[in-house]
Amino acid sequence: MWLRNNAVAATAALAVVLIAAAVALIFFWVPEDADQGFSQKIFYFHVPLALTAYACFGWGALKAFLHLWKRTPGADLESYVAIHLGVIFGALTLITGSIWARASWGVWWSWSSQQLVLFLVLFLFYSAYFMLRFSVDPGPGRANISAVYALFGVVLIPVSFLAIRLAQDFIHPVVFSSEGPRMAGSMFFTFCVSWAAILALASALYRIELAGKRLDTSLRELREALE
Amino acid sequence: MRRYATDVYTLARKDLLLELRARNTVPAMLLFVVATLVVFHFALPASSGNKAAYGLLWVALVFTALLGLVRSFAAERDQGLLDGLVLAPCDRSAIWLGKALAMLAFLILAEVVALPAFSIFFSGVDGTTVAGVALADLGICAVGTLLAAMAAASRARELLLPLLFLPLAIPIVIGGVGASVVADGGRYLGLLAVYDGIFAIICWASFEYVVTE
Amino acid sequence: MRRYATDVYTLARKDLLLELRARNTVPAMLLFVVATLVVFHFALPASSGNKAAYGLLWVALVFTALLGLVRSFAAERDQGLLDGLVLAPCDRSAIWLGKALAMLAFLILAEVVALPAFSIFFSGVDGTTVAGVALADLGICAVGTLLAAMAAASRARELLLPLLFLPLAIPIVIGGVGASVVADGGRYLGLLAVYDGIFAIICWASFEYVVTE
Amino acid sequence: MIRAHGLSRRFGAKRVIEGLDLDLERGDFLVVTGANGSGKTTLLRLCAGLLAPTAGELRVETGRAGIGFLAHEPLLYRELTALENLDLYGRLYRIPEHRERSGMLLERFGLWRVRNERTGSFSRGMVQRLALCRTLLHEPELLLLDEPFNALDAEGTELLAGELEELRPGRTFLVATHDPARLAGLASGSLALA
Amino acid sequence: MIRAHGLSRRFGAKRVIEGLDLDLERGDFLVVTGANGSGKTTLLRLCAGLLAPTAGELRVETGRAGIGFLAHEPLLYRELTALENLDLYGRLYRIPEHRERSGMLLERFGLWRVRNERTGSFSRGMVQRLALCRTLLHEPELLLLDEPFNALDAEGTELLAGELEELRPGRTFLVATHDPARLAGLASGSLALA
Ligand code: HEM
Ligand SMILES: Nc1ncnc2c1ncn2[C@@H]1O[C@H](COP(=O)(O)OP(=O)(O)OP(=O)(O)O)[C@@H](O)[C@H]1O
Ligand SMILES: Nc1ncnc2c1ncn2[C@@H]1O[C@H](COP(=O)(O)OP(=O)(O)OP(=O)(O)O)[C@@H](O)[C@H]1O
Ligand SMILES: [Mg+2]
Ligand SMILES: [Mg+2]
Repeated sequence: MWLRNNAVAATAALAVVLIAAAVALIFFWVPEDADQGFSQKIFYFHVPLALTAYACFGWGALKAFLHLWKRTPGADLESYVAIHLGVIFGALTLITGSIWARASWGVWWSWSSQQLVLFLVLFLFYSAYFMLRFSVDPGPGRANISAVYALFGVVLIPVSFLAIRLAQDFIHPVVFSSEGPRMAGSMFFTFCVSWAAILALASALYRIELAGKRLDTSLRELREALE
Repeated sequence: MRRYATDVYTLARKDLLLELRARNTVPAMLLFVVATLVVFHFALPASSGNKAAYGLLWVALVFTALLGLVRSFAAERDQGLLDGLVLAPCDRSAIWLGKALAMLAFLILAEVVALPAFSIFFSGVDGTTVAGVALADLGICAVGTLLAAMAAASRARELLLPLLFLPLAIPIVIGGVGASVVADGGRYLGLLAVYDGIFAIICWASFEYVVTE
Repeated sequence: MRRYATDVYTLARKDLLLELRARNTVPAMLLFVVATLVVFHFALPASSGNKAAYGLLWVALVFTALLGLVRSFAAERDQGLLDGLVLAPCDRSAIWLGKALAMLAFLILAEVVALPAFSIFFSGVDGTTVAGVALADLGICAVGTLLAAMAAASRARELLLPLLFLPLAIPIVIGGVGASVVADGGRYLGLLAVYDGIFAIICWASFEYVVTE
Repeated sequence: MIRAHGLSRRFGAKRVIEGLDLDLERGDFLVVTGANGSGKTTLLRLCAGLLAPTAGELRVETGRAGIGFLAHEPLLYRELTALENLDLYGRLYRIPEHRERSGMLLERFGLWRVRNERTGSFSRGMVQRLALCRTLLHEPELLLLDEPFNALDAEGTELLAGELEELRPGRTFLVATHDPARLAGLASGSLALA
Repeated sequence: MIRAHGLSRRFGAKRVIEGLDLDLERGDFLVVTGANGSGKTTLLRLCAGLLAPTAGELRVETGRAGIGFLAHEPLLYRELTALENLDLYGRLYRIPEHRERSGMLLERFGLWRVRNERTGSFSRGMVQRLALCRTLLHEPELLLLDEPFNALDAEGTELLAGELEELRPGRTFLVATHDPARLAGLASGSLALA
């Protein structure tokens, strides 16, 4: 009961705890990487961020689908918020990634890695989502258009990845290959914890922003009612 | 089924007729293609190999298409005519398909000019390239038309479409360039085909929501 | 004289307002440029040299210019607004100048984003290139605006717009590309400058006859 | 024919139609009046399915083929001739003998002479007449007419009044207008928006 | 104010206005009537200088600054707000206190409330009202009004009638309309085109 009422607070708390745990594990427990040394630790942020970004995009697309299919009220707003978060986490991925690139490749950005470029493409795609959304008058029409565009996103991601796999690139490492993670158990555990932490953070932010948006819409209604 | 086909035909024919009257799409596309070829003629001395030439060709094609797409819903938008089509009892996806086909016609027209010119000035275009272009056209028109409808509903219009379209066009560019540059372009043709298939389906399924509330 | 200036300013400001009204143009430009660069990246194998890259740069510029021109008189044409401007007591050439300046602002904005990005990702742009771009912008805006006005002014003339633009645009492109790729671009810059001068005057003088009967 | 319950539509924060209840039987002729900006067009667009309600429910008991909507915009292609426009709609609505009906309507609304001229060159009244042809082409059972008499000359007004008279039986009308007096004879009810 | 002699205008082969003689003194109020497509708009556009005669001569004794033309199209930018539109024209016509006049006119025509909304979102009547504001903004001495009452509600019609009443003295009017009765009180003459 308490949980349902204070879902926001609960997830927020969970996120804090997990993040603390993850940081502790990363910096005090997990052994340093053999060849990359300290800089490899950014891996525990970088990859979870990236995967969480994907998760957000997926969630946004799901909500979009619900809006189109079932007309679920509020689904449009939820989809928007999810994609918004996705873009934020995507930006963080780009940043951590390029920091790591600076550390281990010596350059901030490498066009030679299709992985990077394609992530950039997705990032562009979802930035355009905002352009679209903010240049259409609010209303049912905008909700539909945004939703359709969001659906395009989840289709674009796999297609793009197919494209990269064709144009194989070598620089950007592939850890999660078909025969499971190629890394030490301790590393994998830490990775999982930090991923859980980031996910928790994402969902907390998601709920908070939603609550906020809902609040000020209802406030506006109130103000109008009073006038 | 036949009804659907006739609707699509009617709508596409209407667009071709309009273009014949007002001519505000094809000439712009042709102009752009020619201009780009001229640019290449200067920018590509014999030294730089086919690869670069093919790359430029693909850039030219994508942007030419974009230039055409920008205008594709102009008539409907300016006069609120989309309402008229949306009110008609035919399936809304037919509107999309009709536009896409008309667009395809324009694009092919532009390429009928561009490819021979290209093969004269630079390097002959082989079968796979042509196949790649054909497949790419399908994808471009399918996706582009839907995005153009979105852009038409927005206030940014012409400016918005490139933003929406280019990220989605990347796989096409990869596939197309690959098909024409790499020795065995088969894989890339496959990629293009897959792209066309998937996006054609979701465009077909989702267009209705773009034009209705 | 001052009145003329204020008229031009008013009209240009109106266009920029329309530009900025619906959307946040600057981020849009940024997105557009980056997206274009990504497309280029996939189109152009790393091997191919600067010149090819310059070719792409110019393709992009021509595209942006055309995109701008297609929409430059869109608002006026759709709603017969040219009448409103023609009726106003200000000198008609001010309408042309205002539009051209707005166009120029639009282009320059795009290039201010594009050139640095280009020089980062591909190869540094030297002085002559910048000069070439600048001169080309002037020419494109001057001529393009006039022709766009023809399109907006009456249907009969619309057919001519792109057909005219073709021969008129090619020298600009040649001049610009030449300036940036050829060793001593000076001659080309000269060509561009002359071109701009002549056509600016012609357009300025002839605009009135385009928009009135 | 049309059932609305608590129908509301807003544009952004602006409430245009608020909690409207409407019940239109087949054969009714409802005249919608109201000041400029009171929501007549919005109501008609809602009924036509061009706008979605932001709240409340709206049921229209006829397919799109049964609706004839005369909007503020003529919904005609300027580049096409009168005949080509009607032909387009005739095909889209799958009217069996649309050619004949086009000819008949053009003649009836006095446009036969100009059937092969670009609609873009028409005068305002001629455009309105052609828009009326377009609306009646497929013999709709539900007619949504937004200021149908707009821009018509005296003769055109007569013409349209007669036409409505003729169509009246068995069909349902929702007509927005600024002088209801002209429709007094036909109206079975009226709705004043504020 | 306006002198026309053997004024003719064709579009292609089509003769719209043929050998029209017109002599309008300052202070006259000419009501132009005629069926749809009879050439009212064409005549007004000729007088405004938007069309050139194909034959005959036409002299209008006032500069462009002195002409106020209300056309079929509102001549407003959809993307701009009401205020921005008036501001634009105010500057182009170099009206000394155009801000104040804009405010006054918006208030008078009941658009003050929506002065900062995009004109594109206006209802038809609101657009017509704003177009009237635009026409009167620079206090023209020659007013060319093409169906000024079009799309106005009862209140708007009152409003405009009163406005014309007020402007009448010293100004010259050329008004095309489909019900001259409404202008009977003001008209000093009438011209029926066929
Ligand atoms: C701006 C630069 C970078 C970006 C945008 C980027 C982006 C991404 C993305 C989107 C993922 C998740 C997708 C996937 O798992 O395939 C990922 C995973 C990963 N990245 Fe990066 N990355 C960047 C730089 C780097 C660098 C410099 C390294 C290390 C040298 C690195 C190491 C990894 C690893 C190990 C993974 C997990 C591998 C896998 O999932 O198969 N990344 N990166
Ligand atoms: N797309 C839109 N965006 C924002 N506001 C709108 C939109 N469409 C209409 N409105 C507003 O809704 C209100 C009603 O408009 P509507 O066109 O329904 O009025 P109307 O009764 O048809 O008026 P008129 O008699 O002038 O035609 C107006 O205030 C208008 O500003
Ligand atoms: N640009 C044009 N090209 C060809 N014909 C035209 C053009 N403009 C007007 N016409 C023709 O001139 C005739 C008169 O048009 P006009 O608009 O002056 O009529 P009107 O008296 O204003 O009619 P309404 O009462 O419907 O407004 C019409 O037959 C129309 O087809
Ligand atoms: Mg209305
Ligand atoms: Mg008229």
